[in-house]
Amino acid sequence: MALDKTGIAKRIAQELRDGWYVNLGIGIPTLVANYIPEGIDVEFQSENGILGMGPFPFEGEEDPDLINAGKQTITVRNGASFFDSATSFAMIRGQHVQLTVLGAMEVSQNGDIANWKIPGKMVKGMGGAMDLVASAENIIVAMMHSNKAGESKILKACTLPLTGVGCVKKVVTELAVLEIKDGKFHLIERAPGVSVEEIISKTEGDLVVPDVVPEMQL
Amino acid sequence: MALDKTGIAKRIAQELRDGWYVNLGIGIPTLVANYIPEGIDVEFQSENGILGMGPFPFEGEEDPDLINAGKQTITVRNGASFFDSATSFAMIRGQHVQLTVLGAMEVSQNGDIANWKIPGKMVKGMGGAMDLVASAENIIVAMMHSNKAGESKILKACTLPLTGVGCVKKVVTELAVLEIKDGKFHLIERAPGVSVEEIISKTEGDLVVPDVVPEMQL
Amino acid sequence: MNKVVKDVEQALEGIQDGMTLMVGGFGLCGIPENSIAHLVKMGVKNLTCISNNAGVDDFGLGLLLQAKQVKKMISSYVGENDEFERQMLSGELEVELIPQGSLAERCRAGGAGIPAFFTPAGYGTEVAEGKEVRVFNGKPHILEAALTADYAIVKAWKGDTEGNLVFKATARNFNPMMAMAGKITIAEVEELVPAGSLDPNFIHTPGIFVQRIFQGDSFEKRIEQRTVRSKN
Amino acid sequence: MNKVVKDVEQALEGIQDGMTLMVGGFGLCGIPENSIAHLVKMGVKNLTCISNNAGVDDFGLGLLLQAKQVKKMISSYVGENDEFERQMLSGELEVELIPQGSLAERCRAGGAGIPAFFTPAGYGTEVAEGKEVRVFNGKPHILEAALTADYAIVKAWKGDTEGNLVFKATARNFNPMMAMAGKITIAEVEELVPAGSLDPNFIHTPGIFVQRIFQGDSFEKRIEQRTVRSKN
Repeated sequence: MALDKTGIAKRIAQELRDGWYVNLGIGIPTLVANYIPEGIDVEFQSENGILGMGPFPFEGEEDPDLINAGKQTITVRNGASFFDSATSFAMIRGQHVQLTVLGAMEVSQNGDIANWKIPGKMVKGMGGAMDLVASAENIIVAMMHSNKAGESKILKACTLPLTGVGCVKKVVTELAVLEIKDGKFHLIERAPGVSVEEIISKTEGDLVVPDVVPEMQL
Repeated sequence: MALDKTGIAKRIAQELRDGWYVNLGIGIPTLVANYIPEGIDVEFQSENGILGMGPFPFEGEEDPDLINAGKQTITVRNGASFFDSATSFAMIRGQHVQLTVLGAMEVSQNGDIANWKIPGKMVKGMGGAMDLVASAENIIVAMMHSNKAGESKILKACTLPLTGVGCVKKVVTELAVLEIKDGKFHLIERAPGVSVEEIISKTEGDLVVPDVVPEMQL
Repeated sequence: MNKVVKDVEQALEGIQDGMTLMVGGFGLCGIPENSIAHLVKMGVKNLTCISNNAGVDDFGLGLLLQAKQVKKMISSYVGENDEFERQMLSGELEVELIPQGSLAERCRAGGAGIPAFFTPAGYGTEVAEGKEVRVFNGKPHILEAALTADYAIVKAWKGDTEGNLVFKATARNFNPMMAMAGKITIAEVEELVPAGSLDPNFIHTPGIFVQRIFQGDSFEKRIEQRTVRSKN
Repeated sequence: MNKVVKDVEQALEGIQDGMTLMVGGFGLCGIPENSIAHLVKMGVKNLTCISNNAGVDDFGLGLLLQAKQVKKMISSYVGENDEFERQMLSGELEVELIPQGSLAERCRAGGAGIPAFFTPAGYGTEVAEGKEVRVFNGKPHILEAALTADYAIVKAWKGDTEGNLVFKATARNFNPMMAMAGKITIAEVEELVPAGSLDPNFIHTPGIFVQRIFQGDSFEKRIEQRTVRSKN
């Protein structure tokens, strides 16, 4: 069965490594913070200027001066720090953040990503996404395999304006974990109960399928 | 009579304007802080990372963590701030400092300055001087008219490695106040009792001498 | 060096039609509310506003958009604002979108006398169009230019009479860089204190970057996305 | 994320002959004394040291120079050190002199992923030789490249177990930028405190830039130019 958003977040959480600083984008990526594997110590960076983000505040304890990049009220953990936007992106551009998880509208088999603009329709801006994808050594895209019209978002080439080129290494969807290597998608894992055929049929880009495709262990 | 170092500092202090942030170099420039005209509020910046420098500490109250760019122990005034070296030079390069006063080995009539190196002999480094002279809109050089060998330091062209090009606007020596304009030195004032002839004889660079050269009022 | 002005009216004196303003804040967090409200009252028009976001329809810079005072917005993210989207798609409003890190660094550069720098952000995208590309360490970068403004308007938690500023939590965001990049920088603070009250070790924005400072009359500090968890 | 190491020995583990080190401090102010002393003990050689100054003959980086452990110094000002001048003029020691502001900005750039930037400092001088010149706003600038180091060694006043640092007065100087630019950054602190003890609003160097932290055994904090006034 295809994963729900929580399932995608849980699978991505398995990619976390002890000691990493991690930037989580808005949407599914934010949920990853809820499923940190035991024994793993990671610290969350939010590009509006905080390291050491904690959970949402208790009702009545919201502080308008303390938000994340999704403008949500948050709290801080012991050892947190606040800094200005230039320092925040110094961390990101300078590759001090080990992992970036973000959503996408399209990903191509050479690692291009599009997630900020639909010409003539939706122009909200790229926010910090272009800096994040251009700089991070390790980018995981969390997204649905297809769009609402049922078209694959895992493409030979992106059709929407790009956010970054050749930067995505891994994609986790409700159906599969894909790695991008040598200009192709590689099927690494499938969601529990999802057939390889379904993944092939819903993937427009070139897909390398090994003989055995293990199921995700969630 | 030619001025002593104190006299040069006093004359330069007359150039201060209310509300200016000022960077004083090592040596004579440092003395300028002692002669701020009444009613004038200026703030001193030192490039190692302080705004709002106060006088030297009382004996026994020296703090090794609190020094100026000359490595001298200092104190702070109310409203002072400390910052890192990048921020300090952001202030300087970004022209937030209104006046720079520094010493020189040579100044040329097109405003070049040399003050950091005597090839094969003295190579201490430029410190912050190159940033200061390249950025400041308003630079006053405080120096002796001649070197120890009796040779003029007010030249047609510098002979030593340059610190900056075309940047010096005004020079105050023990003999005179000179302005640099249109590729020439202009004699603005002479030290009390010093003759125009003496200044002319000790100036190697082209010197424009008006009919009347007022004496400095100290 | 006393930088205190009486009120918001005196603080914003000199802002005229057609000027470029930097306005601090991220979303509605850390925005100079009192100054924005007064800009609406002043009615200055054809402004170019450099601000990470454009507020919401009825708060923050959204108020200036509603009043059609803005000719051009330079931002990184302008969602959450229907009137903005309408004016942009209809062509009434000129919009330049800049990656958030490049926006922050371009403001810092403007204040720091760095006319241009190379960054990898935006290479291979629309953002890179017309910009010089150069490869460093095998990776392509684009050349980005400094940004400055006629006036920068920032909001701080505390400020002293000499213009030293301290920000609270994530309300810091773009305020320090914009303070550096304004030809004239106006700081609106929640609490104005005498010089000497703030620890010189912990000043976020040294007073040299601030030309005018005043204590704001009132701060609504609206929350854009109230997210909470229950107590058990 | 605990960054604490037991002592200076563990902190400097991995530093080898021929490496590039950044060392914080301005003159003798804010230098990592304990680490420098241990570098002498380790006897690592052929080091390239990036540091604003070179210490004095018998303190600071002067100790490494005395022991002939330094192949190259990258600094802005190296007066106050006779042994340094001797080694430099005799050609034993390679020296690259950089304007102080460019040095600070190049370290920051290295830590911030900015491979190069334009600055007016040094145009028309030896420093500009071989560097690209470009005119912005009618003023010539030169292109300067980022600096990074295998290890950056910085000294802070207080630090917590997560590597967050706070500096005192002008002992801050180059330490924060060098902390950003080290592939591995080692912080030596006067006082090591538990995470949560430092106010997150007033952290000078966020822990993300620091890989190892330890409390130094002793700090001499020698004063280079003791200047005082009398009490009356």
